[in-house]
Amino acid sequence: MPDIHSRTLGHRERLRALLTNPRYLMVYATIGIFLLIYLFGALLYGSKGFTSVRTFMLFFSDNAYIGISAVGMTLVLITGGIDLSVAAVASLTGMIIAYGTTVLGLHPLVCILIALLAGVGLGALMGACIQYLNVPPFITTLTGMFFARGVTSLISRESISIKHSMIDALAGFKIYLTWPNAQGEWVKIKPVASIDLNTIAFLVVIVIGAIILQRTRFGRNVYAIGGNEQSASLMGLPVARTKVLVYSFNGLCSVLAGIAYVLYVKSGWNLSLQGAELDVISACVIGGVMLSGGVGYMFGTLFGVLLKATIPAIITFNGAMNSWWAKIFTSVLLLLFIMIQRAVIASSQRTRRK
Amino acid sequence: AITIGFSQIGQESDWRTANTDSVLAAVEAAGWEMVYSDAQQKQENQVQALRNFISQGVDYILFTGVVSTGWDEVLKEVNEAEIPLILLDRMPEQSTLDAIDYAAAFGGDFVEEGRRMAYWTANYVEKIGKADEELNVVILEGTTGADAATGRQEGIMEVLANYPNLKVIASQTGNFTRAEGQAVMESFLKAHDKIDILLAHNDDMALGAIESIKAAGKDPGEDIIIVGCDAPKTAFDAIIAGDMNATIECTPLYGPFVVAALEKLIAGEAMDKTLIHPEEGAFDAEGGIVYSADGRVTEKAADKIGERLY
Amino acid sequence: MSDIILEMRGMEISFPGVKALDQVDFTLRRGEVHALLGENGAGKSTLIKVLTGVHRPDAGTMLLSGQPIRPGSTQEAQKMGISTVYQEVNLCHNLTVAENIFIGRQPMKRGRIDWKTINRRARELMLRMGMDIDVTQPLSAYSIAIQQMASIARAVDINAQVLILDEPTSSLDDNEVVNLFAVMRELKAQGLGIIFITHFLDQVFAVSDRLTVLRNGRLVGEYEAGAISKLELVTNMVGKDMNVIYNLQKAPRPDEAPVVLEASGIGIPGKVEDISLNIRKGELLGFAGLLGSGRTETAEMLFGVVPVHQGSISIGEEPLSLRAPLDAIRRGMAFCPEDRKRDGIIGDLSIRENIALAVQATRGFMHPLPQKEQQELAQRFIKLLSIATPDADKKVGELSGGNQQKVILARWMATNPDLLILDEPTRGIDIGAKAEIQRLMLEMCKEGRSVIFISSELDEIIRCANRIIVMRDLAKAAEVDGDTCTQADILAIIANEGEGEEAAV
Amino acid sequence: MKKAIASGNFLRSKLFWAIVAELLILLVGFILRPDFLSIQLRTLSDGTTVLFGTPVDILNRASEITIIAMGMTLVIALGGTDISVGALVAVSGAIALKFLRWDVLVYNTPGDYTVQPFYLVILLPLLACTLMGLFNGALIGKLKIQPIIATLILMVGGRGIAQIVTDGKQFTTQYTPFKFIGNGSILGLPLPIIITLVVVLGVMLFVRRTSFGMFVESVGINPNASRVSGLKSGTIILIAYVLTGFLSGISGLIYASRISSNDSNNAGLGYEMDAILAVVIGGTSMTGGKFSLTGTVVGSLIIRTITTLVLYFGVVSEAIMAFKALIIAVVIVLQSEPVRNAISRRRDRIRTQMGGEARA
Ligand SMILES: Nc1ncnc2c1ncn2[C@@H]1O[C@H](COP(=O)(O)OP(=O)(O)OP(=O)(O)O)[C@@H](O)[C@H]1O
Ligand SMILES: Nc1ncnc2c1ncn2[C@@H]1O[C@H](COP(=O)(O)OP(=O)(O)OP(=O)(O)O)[C@@H](O)[C@H]1O
Ligand SMILES: [Mg+2]
Ligand SMILES: [Mg+2]
Repeated sequence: MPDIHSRTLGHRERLRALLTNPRYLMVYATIGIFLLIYLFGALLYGSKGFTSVRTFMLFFSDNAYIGISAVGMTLVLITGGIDLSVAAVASLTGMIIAYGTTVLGLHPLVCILIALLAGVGLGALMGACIQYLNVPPFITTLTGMFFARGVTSLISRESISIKHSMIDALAGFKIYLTWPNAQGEWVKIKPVASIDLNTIAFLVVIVIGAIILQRTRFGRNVYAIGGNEQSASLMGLPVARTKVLVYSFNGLCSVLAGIAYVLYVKSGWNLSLQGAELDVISACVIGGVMLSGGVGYMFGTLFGVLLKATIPAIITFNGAMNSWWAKIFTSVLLLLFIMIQRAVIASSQRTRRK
Repeated sequence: AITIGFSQIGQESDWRTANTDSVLAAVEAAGWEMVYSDAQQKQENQVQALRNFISQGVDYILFTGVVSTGWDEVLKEVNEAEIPLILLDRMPEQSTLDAIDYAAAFGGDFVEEGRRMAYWTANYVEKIGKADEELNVVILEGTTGADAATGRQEGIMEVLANYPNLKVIASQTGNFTRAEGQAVMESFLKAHDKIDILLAHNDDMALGAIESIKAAGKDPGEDIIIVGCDAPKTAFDAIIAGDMNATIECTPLYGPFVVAALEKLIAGEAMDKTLIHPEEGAFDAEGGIVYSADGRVTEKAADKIGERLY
Repeated sequence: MSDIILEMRGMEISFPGVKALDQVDFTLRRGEVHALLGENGAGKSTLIKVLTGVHRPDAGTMLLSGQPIRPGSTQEAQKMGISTVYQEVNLCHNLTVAENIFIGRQPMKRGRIDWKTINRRARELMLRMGMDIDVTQPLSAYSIAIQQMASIARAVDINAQVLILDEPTSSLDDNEVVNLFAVMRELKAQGLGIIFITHFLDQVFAVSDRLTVLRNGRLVGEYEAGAISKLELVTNMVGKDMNVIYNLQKAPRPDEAPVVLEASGIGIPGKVEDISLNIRKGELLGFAGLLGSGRTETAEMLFGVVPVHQGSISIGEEPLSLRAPLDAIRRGMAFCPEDRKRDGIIGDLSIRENIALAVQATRGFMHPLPQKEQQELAQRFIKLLSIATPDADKKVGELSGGNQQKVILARWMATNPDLLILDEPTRGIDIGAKAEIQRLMLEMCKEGRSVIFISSELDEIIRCANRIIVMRDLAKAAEVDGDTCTQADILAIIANEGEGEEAAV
Repeated sequence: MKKAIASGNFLRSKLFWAIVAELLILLVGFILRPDFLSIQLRTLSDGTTVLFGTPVDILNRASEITIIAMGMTLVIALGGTDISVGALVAVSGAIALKFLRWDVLVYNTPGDYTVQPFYLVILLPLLACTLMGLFNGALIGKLKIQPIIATLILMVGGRGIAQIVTDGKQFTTQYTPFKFIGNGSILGLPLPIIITLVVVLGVMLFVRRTSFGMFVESVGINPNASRVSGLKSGTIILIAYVLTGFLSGISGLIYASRISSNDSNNAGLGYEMDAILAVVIGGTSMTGGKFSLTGTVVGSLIIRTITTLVLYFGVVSEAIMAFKALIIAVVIVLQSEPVRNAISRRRDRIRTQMGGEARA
């Protein structure tokens, strides 16, 4: 038997292997396009402040709720499923917190607890329905979305703002970015840039998601189910438990996204986050997750979210696009992204053959 | 040059388009630079836009919020950046208004519009001599949860409470659209044999409902009294054709207000924080019917259609 | 008594229209290899699936180490110590080979998956099976044979009392089989009970201690391996005397006939390179080689399944550019692929539709084959290939593995091709049907059609082929005369890595 | 079909349970208020006689979704989805009104309109939607882009295009031939119902009389094997999306005609979800494969019946969503595989028991 240990790779080699691994290609493509678009924005609107630290930080903070939700969604999509209820659940979370604190006078933490129960419970229920009743995820979660939206409307048809010192404190938490001025004092950079709680939460959840996917059995089972559910089951993997857990976890992420959204706008409203589920899904897909299941990385999702975030930023910096041009511009960029992605992958396949 | 950031809700209706056009045209005419951002009905887009305006360092910000709540943080950021803020059309809720600084505010009043719809109806019913009859009212509501819908409904119900003969037998959302107004009315007509009055939260739904009423073999405007809200040209057409009875105005034309306010601000004059409501009328076929508690009377639609811009 | 691990009594199960198992008894002892034999559709796989909780039996009792069991899922069965390799490879293509072997039981380090150990141990395992491959590549990068080995490696590595191998050798070549048997003997010595299903009788006698024969869902009998002759066994399985297989008549070598297809220097960089070959009208060209030697790739290039990057193919005098299989089909070619689950069956469609598919594809959807003709076509092939099914409207996915293979063969024979490429067509097919297929191939040659026949069984190739191309290391190693060469010659070419000389034709 | 019923497969099929669900919902409506199902003949002011009643409304208002869902069935059977259909409905209406009322600015009162040659008013929207379907189909079938993302492009961009076509305005027309499409009736039957019937029959014939249906199923079940067997999956996918685009165009004309206007913001809003829901309730699997057009029609009727029920019985606006979700949940649970199997197994058991007794 040949010596296997002699094949252990050095750090440099491992890095090279990582960089040339075709499985990460979609992720690289996404990062590449992100940089490209960023450059594009910088050239056009650099003078208006597109390249400022503040703008960059806003990519994170303004999209934190999308990003947090995308983490759960990535898992769901990798199993080959889909969850259309995420935005509705996040909206419901906002409403529960708002109604609870403002109308019922409960402590926000109690409301968050209730929201967690509701969100994770709905997720588990949908997961069970998908697994045990064999109802397609699309339909199950579409119904879940109607249901969550419906309950939100039932709680209150008016938007309710949240006035609570804890929420205020959390929403107001900011680490200002500073740099040393000529005198060597640390001053806020201009325009003011800061890291808020949502940004931190977003990044933390992404990292947790990545660890779950790459370093736990649960995460690997997620991939296996997406690769071939029947095989996964015949290999003796806990398919049912994994799937129910994935949807529950996604429910959890939706609630977290809802909390992030609450910190963002401090109110609950039954019309909030309409259609955001598609933003979440498309962010994942742009990040390289395959809807057919089995393929995707958290890191890709992170850049998918950032990439999607650049579109509205560019539109706002442009400052002369009305709704309909904005829509067309968005879709043209979307088309551009996926075409470049396609091209990168096709060409790499060709070079790989050589 | 002076740069003005305008965070608009979206382009969800003709009304909104007219609103945007009015402001954009006025600002352009005044020779200022405009950074316009369309939120496509999403609060989060508006927050992003406002924060972006700050990054870009605009001089003034015009703002219409898609919803009344949830603006505290971002408007405080605007205050911190010391950019004067002008509120348009839809106002943030009172507690927000109290908590932030803004230079001027112009806006409509949805609750008042609802009240006016009901007042007009009650007075019209009296005029045609049906004040003592039991009359069945159906309501086509706007999108559940939208400020305009909740406000108008509140106003309608508040006033109708004083008229026990006007009984609301059905109230259902038509999502502010013609098609749904039509479908919902169709069902009302199947489920209820006697419908006398239709109050629609906007004219589009009323226009849709008219088709259904015709399809059911009834005469809109005659068999069923129809009152809408917004007062675009199409509603005038319908009133003149006798298909609709009245519409309560909700004007989108804020351009002149904005320019006047900006000119004052640029000149260094301060404005106070009082909310200024634009003058708004109501229109029907004949004119002369009282439509508000303070005794305003309607104008004849046919006389005014020529002046309508949208 | 104590050496009996597993006992199944009076097992019964029926599917719509079929009684798949009828009063079947089965006993497995500790430290034995117990072969389970029977024709296609006899119920072997079904018996296994009942045992591992895929199907629930209608009646019968199962005892594992004396305890009654009733596994409700494969997971439960696995927990009870039953480890299984199913007939169709059931792994995940998106995961690496190593991960496929270890998923669900990964070694952990500080609460996290220890990838290093996984990759190391997977490599060890694969080496033990005689496979020197990069286990960090996704499974989809490898041929079905390697996939099969990986799934065996997985099953073997699980600590089990019972190991079930459902046709594990169907796409392995002799070397791999030898390796597998070594592993099986090792496990046997450790006291495992192994259930071994195969259609290769030589393998049965080589490794098993005891055999059980099923026919039409019923138990025929249990025998000691030493106490029954091959002929007896075949008779028991098929229920009638089998002599066809020993007197097949090879078609005459059509040396004068025109060349129907010629390929010169075709290849795909990194996969197979520089393959030149030709085939004459009425000729049967065999392809021999070890697994992974590039036979499937070559066949796929000839049929347009994968694009050819270099070289050229011509039919008759005309050069041929193949963009998709349809182009090849239109030129009178047919290709029965190796991996029937991936490239062959349309599981949810009926047998009739599956058979008519390729014919219909050439006609285009605007010119549908009338229902009646489809039905006739299906009936003809069901009879010709003796496909075990109640009627032509049964879903193909519900057929036994061997019968699925026959349906695919039927699909291609139905197109009435001039050149038929068969990649391991006898995979998983019982001995009777195998003889039948060989007879059909030879008959087609006599009718003036040409056949390319890829197989891992050398004797099968030598028995049928006029000319044999031997592949080695993703290239053509030699071309030998089918009439004169022997197994030893071919093995010598395969083994002789240094020499690359072409044997005279 | 007869054979299927005979073998008891039909009772196990999703289609059967979809029909049961539809009948149950109607029954509930009937029990709550018997006139829910009443149909009468009414004479309108212009002298025409029409069928009048909730069942007619259900059929009539289900038209838009049913027509789109015919195409969607094929798309889903191929393992895809098309979420751009709603936007295409808007585009269709916008183009129709644009050409119906070319010079909008002279418009003053109802009835004062300019009409292009009327066939253009019909053909151009259909052509535009077909082209957009082609765009979707090319991305998905030829470039192999994931369907949701590929069609997301037009879902977002389509409405933008619709708005640009009409310069963001909502035009109104009183041109009778155009209004007839959505509001007219022939022999008392609303025209949308007749159009739907024609479309449904047309698609069914196309799919089952040719081998297209079989090809779709084949590609949906196993694309690899289909390719090896000589199918051009790309072309088949392309055709399915083109068809869906075309059908969305028809649906859009009906929508625009009903309201005599274009409404780029709201026309077809949420149709994609309804159409997909209809297809899936009708028994076609989201993962592709076997499909049932009849099932889709039933699915579409179920969805419309639920909506009508909500409106008819005056469920409060706030509760509509939750109420609908509950009914749909009940329907999909009822017709989910395990529940169906459990019910039919129970029936089998009862039958075998009875059979056993009879034999004994
Ligand atoms: N899921 C199913 N639905 C319907 N019939 C089935 C199903 N699975 C198996 N059968 C039928 O049961 C019978 C036994 O099949 P099984 O797969 O056990 O055969 P086998 O002995 O393994 O054959 P092979 O050697 O071809 O693999 C066949 O007639 C088959 O058609
Ligand atoms: N032992 C191996 N080591 C590395 N790669 C292999 C090995 N065997 C097969 N492969 C890969 O699998 C691909 C498929 O080989 P192919 O299927 O054409 O071989 P084959 O001669 O048909 O063998 P078989 O069908 O018996 O597996 C080859 O291109 C090669 O990349
Ligand atoms: Mg078998
Ligand atoms: Mg091969």
